[in-house]
Amino acid sequence: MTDGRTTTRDDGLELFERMFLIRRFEERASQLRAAGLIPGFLHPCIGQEASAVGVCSALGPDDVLTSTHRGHGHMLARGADPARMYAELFARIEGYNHGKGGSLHMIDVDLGFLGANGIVGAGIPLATGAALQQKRRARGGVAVSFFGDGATNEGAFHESLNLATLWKLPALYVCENNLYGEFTRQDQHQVVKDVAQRAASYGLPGVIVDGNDALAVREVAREAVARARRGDGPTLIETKTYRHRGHFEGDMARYRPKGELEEWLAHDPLDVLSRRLLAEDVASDSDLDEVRAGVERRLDAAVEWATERAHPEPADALEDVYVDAMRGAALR
Amino acid sequence: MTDGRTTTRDDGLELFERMFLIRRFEERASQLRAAGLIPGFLHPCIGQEASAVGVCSALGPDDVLTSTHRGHGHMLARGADPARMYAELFARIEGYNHGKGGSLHMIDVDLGFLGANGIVGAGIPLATGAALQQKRRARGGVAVSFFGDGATNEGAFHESLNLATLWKLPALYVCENNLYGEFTRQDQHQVVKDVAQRAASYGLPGVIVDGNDALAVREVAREAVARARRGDGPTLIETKTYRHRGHFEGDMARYRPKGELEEWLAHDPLDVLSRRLLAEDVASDSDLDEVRAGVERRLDAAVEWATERAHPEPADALEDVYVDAMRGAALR
Amino acid sequence: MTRFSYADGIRQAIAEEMDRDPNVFVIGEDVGAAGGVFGVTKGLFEKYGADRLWDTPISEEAVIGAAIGAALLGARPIAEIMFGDFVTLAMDMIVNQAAKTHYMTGGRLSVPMVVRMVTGTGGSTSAQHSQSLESWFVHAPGLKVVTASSAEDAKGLLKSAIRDPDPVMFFEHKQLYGGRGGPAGDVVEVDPIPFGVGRVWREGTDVTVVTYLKTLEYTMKAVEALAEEGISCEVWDPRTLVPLDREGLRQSLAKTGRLVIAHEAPVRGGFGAEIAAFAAEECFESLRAPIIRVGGTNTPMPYAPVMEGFVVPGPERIANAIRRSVGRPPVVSSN
Amino acid sequence: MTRFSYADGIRQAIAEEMDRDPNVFVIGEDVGAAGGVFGVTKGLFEKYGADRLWDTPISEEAVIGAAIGAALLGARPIAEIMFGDFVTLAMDMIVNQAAKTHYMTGGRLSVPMVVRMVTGTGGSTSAQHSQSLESWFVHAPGLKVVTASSAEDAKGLLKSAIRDPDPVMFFEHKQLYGGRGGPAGDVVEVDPIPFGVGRVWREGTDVTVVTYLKTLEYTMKAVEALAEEGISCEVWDPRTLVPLDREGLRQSLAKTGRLVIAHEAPVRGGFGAEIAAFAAEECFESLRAPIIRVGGTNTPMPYAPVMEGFVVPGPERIANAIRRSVGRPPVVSSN
Ligand SMILES: Cc1ncc(C[n+]2csc(CCOP(=O)(O)OP(=O)(O)O)c2C)c(N)n1
Ligand SMILES: Cc1ncc(C[n+]2csc(CCOP(=O)(O)OP(=O)(O)O)c2C)c(N)n1
Ligand SMILES: [Mg+2]
Ligand SMILES: [Mg+2]
Repeated sequence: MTDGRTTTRDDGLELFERMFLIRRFEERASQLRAAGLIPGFLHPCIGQEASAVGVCSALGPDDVLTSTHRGHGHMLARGADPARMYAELFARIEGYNHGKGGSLHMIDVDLGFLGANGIVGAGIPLATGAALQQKRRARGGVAVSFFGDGATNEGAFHESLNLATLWKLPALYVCENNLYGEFTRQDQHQVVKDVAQRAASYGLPGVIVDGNDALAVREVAREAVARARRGDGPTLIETKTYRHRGHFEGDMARYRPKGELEEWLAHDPLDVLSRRLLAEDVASDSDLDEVRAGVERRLDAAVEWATERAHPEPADALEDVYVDAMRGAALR
Repeated sequence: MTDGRTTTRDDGLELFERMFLIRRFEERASQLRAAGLIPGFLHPCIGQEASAVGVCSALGPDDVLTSTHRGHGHMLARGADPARMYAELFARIEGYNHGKGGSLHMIDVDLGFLGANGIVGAGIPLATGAALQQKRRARGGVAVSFFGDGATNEGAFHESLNLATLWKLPALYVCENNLYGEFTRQDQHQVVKDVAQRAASYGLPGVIVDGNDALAVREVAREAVARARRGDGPTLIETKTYRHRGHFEGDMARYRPKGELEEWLAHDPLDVLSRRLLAEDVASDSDLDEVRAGVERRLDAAVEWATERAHPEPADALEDVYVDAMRGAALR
Repeated sequence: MTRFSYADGIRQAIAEEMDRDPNVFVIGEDVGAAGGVFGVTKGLFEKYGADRLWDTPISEEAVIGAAIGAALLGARPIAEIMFGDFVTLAMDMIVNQAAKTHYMTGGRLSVPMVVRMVTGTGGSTSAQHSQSLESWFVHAPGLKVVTASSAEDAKGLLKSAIRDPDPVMFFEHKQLYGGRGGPAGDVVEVDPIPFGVGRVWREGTDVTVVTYLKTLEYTMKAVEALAEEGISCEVWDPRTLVPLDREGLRQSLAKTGRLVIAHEAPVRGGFGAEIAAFAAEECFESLRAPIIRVGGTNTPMPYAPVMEGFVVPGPERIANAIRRSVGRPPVVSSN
Repeated sequence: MTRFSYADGIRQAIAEEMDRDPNVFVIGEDVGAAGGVFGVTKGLFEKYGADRLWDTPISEEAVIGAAIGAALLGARPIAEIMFGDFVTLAMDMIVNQAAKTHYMTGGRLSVPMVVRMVTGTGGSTSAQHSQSLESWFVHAPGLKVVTASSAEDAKGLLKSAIRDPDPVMFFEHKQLYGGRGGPAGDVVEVDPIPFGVGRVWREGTDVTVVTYLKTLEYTMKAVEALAEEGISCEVWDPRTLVPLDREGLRQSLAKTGRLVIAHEAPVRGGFGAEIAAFAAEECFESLRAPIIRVGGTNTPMPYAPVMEGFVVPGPERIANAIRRSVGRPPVVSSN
């Protein structure tokens, strides 16, 4: 920004809105699950909103993404409709996956959101293949893979980054290092402190960024996207962040050292951004309040809509196994 | 050596003998295969003898090893009996694996040689587990895994080194970088020039050594073994070497750039050692000739013995599926 | 009253075998300090320490590989695969390494390892946390395959699995555990249960129903209802799919002449096919009616509870299969 | 004379589909510049270049994953797994990702990918380069499974597989290729062969023999010999195991009343079990004799040629099974 500010009002509020939307989507999902509306797993990404929003705000319409079990934030950051997301969580026909996927497998094809994933690390090779096809069709699109610190110990991570560097694929590998894989602290699952160090194995840039600072994340993501579009290959980005909740809804996170959560709460990504917007006089408190109120209204409507959607029929379970099922007859 | 020599006569000749044994074992195996005595695959390690012998000469009796499809050298370097190896290659009952394994699966339990392996990279987790048990039983034993440059692109490599560093396992990961994985040159399968660079991902030392210099290899192996025995964890050693032959018997290696083989032939590991022994006056030409003649006699006898061994019965195929087969009855 | 859950059975088997043999250890993701995602190993870490319970990174291939490597040196590892679906990441280690080692080495090495796996559907965990993959391992010579259908069986079979000199795939149904979080139950003494001996859960004369894991529960419900309709069912649980108690099954079929097989895995290529093939080959003269397989639909597992309930065969579907087997019309719409 | 080998059939199918559709590409280890370990893709790299033939590092999981990811964006990748045994390293990608994607997404995404796999025994390649794993994939809903038993079938079925919108596992038997190294054969026109249509290789009235891949060859030898003994065999090749031509098989069994299934994979849990179960369920009234499965012994593959020959069912063992099926005594010792 030429005037010394980090961003503009519109931009700043848009980022804030996305992040607040994610935060509140997840908080409400937690309540909705407790209320019995959501039957399956939930892995809330509360605390990690800046990473999702920072990266996605650097992308264009042709870009595609893969995500993880903790994927709501990525999907919303990409612009997905919270109403259809709730409908999917409620297992309704009009959910994103017609009630067949749930939280772990949600997609939005129109947004190039190729899916959450129930298998740790599995989105990484898929994004790599998507990047390969992006390269083949040469329209400048990139592919982004989000994954956690724990996922970087899977073979899929290693093999994929090797492929991507070898072929100079237009890919972003975004490791959201939230310090834990399930109940295991990073120092109990790998010796390296920075996942970005692993870039040395493949010969690609490994960048570390404050994952709770959406603007900082966006900046490194933009550079990586530009690099990818130029044909210079992939980048590994490590966003240092933290999940405020347990691994999944129900986990009380007793494995955390005392004081750790408090430290991170003091660095809440929503506060980091809002404080900056206020300090730089980019937006006012009432601007932010308005955004917040808008999000609540939107989520009210989303929940209401989703709650009213129809449930699938039991026998719908037989559909969608094959695109070409030869009318079902031959496939038993 | 205090007198300025790199080694003693006994030691130097022993190293030379082992390397020459491997060389001639492989050359004869190639002929024996052509003559129809060996039915399965052969992946000759000619050119890589110094790496195998250098590492194995740094080991003690409690140490254990895993190997690859190119495993004859490792096994002979560990002290295996060439006669029983030929018998296995000839698929005879008295072969190391009773004719059930062949080249790809050969073992010598007494020597802690836990096996060649037909799956690229698979020996790495196995050695890691062996190192775990070495640590648990705390007798100072280490576990060594040999593997190729190509194998370092498998997930198994990555996951294993992460485990081993996390748990400070007494393990040596020896990458014999012979510049090719099958018909693919290293620069076509990974961007990094040195596999040792991958150590950065796990936080263990990554050491590069001239893999055609047995004494140099032994030195780095000794350090790594000492480190492991001290409880300081694993080491990744990259031995830079070259296979003189094709990937397997029958491969004419037309994918090599012109002149490459010749360059490496000029740095033949047998010559490197023998030249040094002669130059330092540690051994004489006639010493070496004697060693050579002894090896030939030993291999003559080995081949003869192996050729005379009995073939298994067809129905032997039904044995050894289970240790406890409940007398075979219940296992259909 | 004795409180003794399936999870208790497993935990006690592990503890008692750890007491008996220092070579026994547990290895897996969050199995130690956290006590396992299903609480199965809860309390063991405090008692036995880090050298007996190895918490690993998320690296299924290396974890199973490490268990095998340790077993090659005489350890008796119990590796855990958190959800059975993740075993797809360790198939090389299990099938190309563990299963074949004894054979490839002409009997000179062996792999006394247990792989414990959470299997089956429940709670809308959807397509990647619900599979029942036992039949893959039945088709991998060198492995033994165990399915534990009750708390006692879990304890007794796991003890045998740990002592077994061969690699054993041990399937635990997630709905059988009996709830995470509660206090540990009472200790119940159970001897090791020999492999290859099926269990008759109910005697009967009209139809033999072969079933195991959670589906056994549904089957028991079904056959109780059918008894009132005058259909007498023999419920036969193989307990170990490999080795299979062929004699036990043969005897049951000689008596009933009819065979229904019920399991949660998709019918196509499932273990029911192997049972059906065995019967059609070796008990053909006994058979008086077509064999019927009741199983999961040939679909992945959907998320929505209504669809999940459709995919997994429950008491109704099992009952109707049995009715069909004895020539009776179905009751209510079967899915 | 036309020279047209199985390898020619596969190579031509790939080339013709690449000509037809720019979205088709090949990906795998040494499939490009080197032309494949079995020479199957020889010459294609020179003609189509590196954007259509991707030589990969040794990274089976990422290679299959990359094929899937590309397919999600509309590509039609043909991924090669060099030896079928190595597919164990990519099971998550195939079974948890490719097979389930269409389903998990409620039909919104699909994975039009082919995985070509060299399968079966030959030349003492021993335990880790010889497996026949087709039945695993039959048990993974969402996949189609093809076994090509002749040069024409290989070409026609592979064309269909490449055009198919779903993930297809394509099994090629290593002994059928017809030798590496020779010059390419003649181009023979073959139309895409629809999935789900079995092929009658020989008509007969006494016994239906279901078989495929290399075992089909052995079966043809066996039944020729048996014809002289007055036994009339119908040889039926499913061609696609999923979808299965149930109608075709039903008709054959209605005619013969006897069923023998022969394949190279170990009998226990093999595809033969599924065929036997189908027959015992749906063609029970047609069956006049016990079903017989002839397959690989329930062992890993040994190295020694004499043992290898014992494990894999050959003409003699197949012939004796057929004799047994019609109530004749075996000729010579069968293994
Ligand atoms: C292959 C596989 N192994 C284990 C699990 C169980 N699991 C789900 S999430 C998770 C932790 C993942 O940690 P990380 O990658 O850091 O992501 P985070 O949960 O912190 O976002 C584990 C072990 C799984 N889903 N898939
Ligand atoms: C999992 C697996 N993939 C592929 C192969 C086929 N293969 C055998 S050896 C080899 C090359 C291995 O290269 P490298 O690790 O460098 O060892 P080298 O042969 O050079 O000793 C390949 C691809 C295999 N055996 N296993
Ligand atoms: Mg994490
Ligand atoms: Mg190499």
